[in-house]
Amino acid sequence: MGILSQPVGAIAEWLRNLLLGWGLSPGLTTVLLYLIGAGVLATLVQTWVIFLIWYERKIIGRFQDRLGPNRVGPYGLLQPFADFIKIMTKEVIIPEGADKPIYILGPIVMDAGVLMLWAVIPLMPMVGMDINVAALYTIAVGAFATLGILMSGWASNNKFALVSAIRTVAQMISYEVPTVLALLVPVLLAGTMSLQGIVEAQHVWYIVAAPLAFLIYFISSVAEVGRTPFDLLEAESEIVAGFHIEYSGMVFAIFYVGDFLHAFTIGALAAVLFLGGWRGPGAEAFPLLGLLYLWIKAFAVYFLVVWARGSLPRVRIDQMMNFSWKFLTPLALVLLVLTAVLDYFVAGWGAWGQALSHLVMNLVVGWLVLRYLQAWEKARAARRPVVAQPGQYPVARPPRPAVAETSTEAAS
Amino acid sequence: MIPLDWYLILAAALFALGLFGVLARKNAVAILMGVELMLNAVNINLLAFWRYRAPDQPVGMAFAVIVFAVAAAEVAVGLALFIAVYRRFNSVAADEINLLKW
Amino acid sequence: MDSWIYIGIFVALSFFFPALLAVLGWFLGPRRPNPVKQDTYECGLETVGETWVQFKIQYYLFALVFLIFDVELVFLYPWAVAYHKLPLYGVIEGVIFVVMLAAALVYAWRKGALEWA
Amino acid sequence: MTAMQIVFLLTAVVALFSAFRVVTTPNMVHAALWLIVTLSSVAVLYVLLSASFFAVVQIVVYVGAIAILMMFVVMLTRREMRDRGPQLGKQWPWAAVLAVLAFGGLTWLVRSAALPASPVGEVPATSVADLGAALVNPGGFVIPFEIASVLLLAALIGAVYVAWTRRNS
Repeated sequence: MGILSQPVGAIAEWLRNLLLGWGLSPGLTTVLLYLIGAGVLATLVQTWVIFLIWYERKIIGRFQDRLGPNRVGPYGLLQPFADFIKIMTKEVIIPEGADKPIYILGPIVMDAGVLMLWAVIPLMPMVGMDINVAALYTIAVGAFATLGILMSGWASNNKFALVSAIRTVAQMISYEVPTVLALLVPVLLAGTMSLQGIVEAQHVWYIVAAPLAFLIYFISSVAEVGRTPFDLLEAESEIVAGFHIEYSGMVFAIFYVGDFLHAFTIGALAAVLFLGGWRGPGAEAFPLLGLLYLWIKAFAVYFLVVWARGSLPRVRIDQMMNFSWKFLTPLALVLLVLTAVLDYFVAGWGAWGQALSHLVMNLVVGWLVLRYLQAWEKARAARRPVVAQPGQYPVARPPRPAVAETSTEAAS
Repeated sequence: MIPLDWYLILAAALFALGLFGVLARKNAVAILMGVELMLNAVNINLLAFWRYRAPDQPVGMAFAVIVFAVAAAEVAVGLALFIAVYRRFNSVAADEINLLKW
Repeated sequence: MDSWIYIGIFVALSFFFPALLAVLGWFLGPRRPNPVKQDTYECGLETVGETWVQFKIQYYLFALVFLIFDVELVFLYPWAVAYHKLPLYGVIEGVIFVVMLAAALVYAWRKGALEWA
Repeated sequence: MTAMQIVFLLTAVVALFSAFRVVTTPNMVHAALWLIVTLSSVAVLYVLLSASFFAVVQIVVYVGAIAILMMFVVMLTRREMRDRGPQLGKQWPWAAVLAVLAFGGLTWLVRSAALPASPVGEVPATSVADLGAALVNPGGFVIPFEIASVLLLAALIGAVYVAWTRRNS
């Protein structure tokens, strides 16, 4: 039981013996150990955001042909610390008529909903708490993030904040449906809801067996977090802000931190569910290597999120709702049924045989969907009454409403 | 270990509070909240008996799952009715909606 | 049970850390409230009317369809966990369940409840 | 008194206090938030009962969906938001008497029954899978399972039908 093969176990054992040596009871020792472990992990994750902010600003800078932060510290690494100190000393303004306790609790609940996810993510072999319902737990704590947004929007006593909060929540719950459906696919393939169990079942990464489920999961989680291209409710370049319009100082920073952490956390979750988690050469023998693999994979997915932010335009709200309810959800339903039926018939084919047959099914479905989308787009283009004539505005304008109609509208 | 009757008494208290909410509140949404409290009390009872009497059989759990489904259906239809009523009468106070009373 | 102690501690800490940040910000920052600063920020205009505006029915419909889907999906998770041990009829019953779910979606779609606007 | 009992009592106090606030607070959004506190403490009770699946489902369904739906409706029906006045009807003393009677009767029933102080056995590790298998087993709960799906379908159709009227200007 060396520090290399059992890093956390060895430290925990040493601490336990130390505490028991002080004459504490075994039960209390366990609780204290858990407290220390949870405290260390939560602190690390929370401070990790400081690095994430630097990383994202740097990457976005490069996408936009800028340098990004480069003044404070080497490569601008200390910039987020400077920002943090600045925002610490800002005033927390509570608007008039706000519902004070709920106003303060809103960001706290939202951030807690994100942080809680880290309780179940398996960081390396045999580390990370293993509850048998971990997959559903990740969905459940997402409810707190939604709730926090609704609370802060309502408590701000501001029309725009309230409207934005309601819209954001409508968006989040719309995209939760495909998330839950896509999450069912790895659960079904692994036959367990425990995330550690799902990682251990991935002899072949599930992105091979279920690439479409990965895509659905990725897109809908990004939409749930409300990152670009789905950030139309707090679009900083078009409207001022969303539900957090009245927030300032540290209370706003909590939203900011929660947002960045959420984006990285969905990267880690996608890595655990579809990219094999800590799996990699030598991870079983040296668990710390597994942690490194997980971090690399999480960063790869997080990079995709940032990439999407750097290169995609915003969508419109009706497009966004249609995309979830009329495209992702039906596709996820079809995929779930096909995966279930196929998995039943290829049960005895070995890991690679199963994965490849699922891959073929996914490719066929994906091809059919693409053909359908092409046909749909063609039909839509045929319907569109665009007559581009020289000197004319190339988009059909809506007919002017008659004066009588306008007046009745105003009267009613 | 926690004795079984602690759970049952807690569930009874929740049920009584829910009952009070259903009978006393004016707002229709608040009445639904009371119903939710009562359903939760029922679920605590079901799962407590499952845990203490037959933890190796899924009977109690299956019942609890059905209660969840019923609670969701009840909330969905109930709130839809309230919205329809609200648009008709501009109120969701249960005691103001008395067209059928006489 | 043991792991739930850890989860419970973690959940408590998850609320504690952001609360700590908020308290820190509260004490470190200045506090000089004045009526103009505390005014509601609505693009520089005076707030008109009451804040609790009335919303479209659309939001409710999305939440409603979401509620039904959520509950049905919760039913599917135990089925997916038990999946590898199920005989063929178990698979078929699960598929029937999903078809019911799809029927709900189709109804809401045809009815126009999923249209924004 | 063991640690578990202390946790239980704390949770029970939180659950009952917040449930009391749910039925008495005049502000409906506050009532919904207190309801969320109650439902979350019930989830903690499920954890104490080793029903971890139901603890998580409680949060997903009640906090994530039902409470959110209720808050939506409260915000849709604007007039109630300003009703800070008494929210209890004239009949509330009778309701209180009935509630106390119900609680007293139930408690008397519970106290007079011979109930076990500890469970007969441990929950098997595969309880969730067992539940899944039982839900599709013809000898188990397949009829309730499928009827539940029909019920939810019917609820959706009914609710959409009642609440949704096409805008006819």
